[in-house]
Amino acid sequence: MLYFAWVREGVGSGEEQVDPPEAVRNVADLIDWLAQRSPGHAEALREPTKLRAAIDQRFAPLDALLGDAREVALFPPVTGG
Amino acid sequence: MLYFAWVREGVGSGEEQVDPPEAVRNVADLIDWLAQRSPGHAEALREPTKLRAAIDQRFAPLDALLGDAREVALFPPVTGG
Amino acid sequence: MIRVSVQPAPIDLGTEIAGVEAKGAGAIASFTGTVRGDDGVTELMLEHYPGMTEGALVALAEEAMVRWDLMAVTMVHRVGTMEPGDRIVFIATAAAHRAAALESCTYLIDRLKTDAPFWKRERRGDSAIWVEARDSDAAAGERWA
Amino acid sequence: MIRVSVQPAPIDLGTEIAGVEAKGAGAIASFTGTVRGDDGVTELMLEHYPGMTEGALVALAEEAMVRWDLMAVTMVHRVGTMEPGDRIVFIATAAAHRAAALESCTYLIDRLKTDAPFWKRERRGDSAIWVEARDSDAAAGERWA
Repeated sequence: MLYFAWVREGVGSGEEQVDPPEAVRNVADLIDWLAQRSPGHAEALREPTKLRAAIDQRFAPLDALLGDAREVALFPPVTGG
Repeated sequence: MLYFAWVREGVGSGEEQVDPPEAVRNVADLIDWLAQRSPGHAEALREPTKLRAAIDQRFAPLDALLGDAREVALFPPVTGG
Repeated sequence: MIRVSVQPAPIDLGTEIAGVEAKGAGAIASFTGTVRGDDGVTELMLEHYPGMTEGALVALAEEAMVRWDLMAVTMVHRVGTMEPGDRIVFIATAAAHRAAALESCTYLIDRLKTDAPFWKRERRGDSAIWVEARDSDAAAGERWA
Repeated sequence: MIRVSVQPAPIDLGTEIAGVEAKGAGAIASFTGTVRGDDGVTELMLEHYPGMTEGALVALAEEAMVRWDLMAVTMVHRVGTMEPGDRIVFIATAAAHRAAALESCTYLIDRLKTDAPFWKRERRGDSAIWVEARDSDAAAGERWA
């Protein structure tokens, strides 16, 4: 997992290795599952609709299946430029 | 009178003083009258629709009245930029 | 020719523009975004997603090259800490004719705002906040779909 | 702030852009037109109508400042003899937001093409011809009316 911006700050880390159970099939499932890891995770991941995700460095919606993804990132909507 | 680009080359000069008669009321009249001044004028001013004009440094159509204009310029359509 | 750079170093316009002009195009358009100094911001911090960012910018540049038949695209985005007046982003496009250069430059900054993983944090004195995404940026990005 | 220059000297982008950026705007757009090197032109000569040219450019800049609420407009046009690769024209606009900067920059180059008294003569080896105005330029200028 990779976290950016205020998600990273809330979780308390920009990167962690996780091994979710098979029931975690899509991004929304993953967010719910990660939220149980710590109070910081719970707070940062409390409102999934405010989060955006990337699977293997491509933007993905909350209902995107994880499949055999190697790198998943969670972050706020982007604000570059 | 001021002439630019191929009008200037045809007339053989970029500038001349003229004193047209009262019958010369608008730009088109002026072009016809100037065309009689020399073979160069006649050739350069042969097709008035290919010419553009400015009266006192503002673009003016062929039917624009000369009034008490002090500076009239004839030239081809502009091609800057 | 595509040049993409995500860099902590200041953006050198002279070098970047010369690179784009060197392709011999007749028309070059550019867009530069700077840290505005009129709303109390004392420092801007840009975070990004290394690896994905560069890939996203190259993908946008490739789309523009095809859509407008461009001769060159340069996209440079600064990351890290900046001050008011500093350049955040520079985009330049080169084409044979001006409409292609200007339209594609608009396209690239619109799409960069929604499709590249950057996040801005603004500091005003002692307080720092993460900038929120704007609906108007989403709308600007979508009109090119 | 409006800066207009009609000059035989080469256009120095560094100086011109720094002048526009200095106004503290968040968004700067620019357009640069160069002598194309791909159609056999060996030399380009730009003639203009001294006095009227500067007035026409200032009038266009003033219109754009009002229409888009700009912080700065710079319009520089070279005259005299140029070679392939040389910059003919440089236009830059500065605004708080990108759409204003980009749209007004497009407006200014479109209108300059039809409303400023410049004439181009292209030399290819021993022959020189006056460039003819293009219908597409007239159409581009009129869409802003």
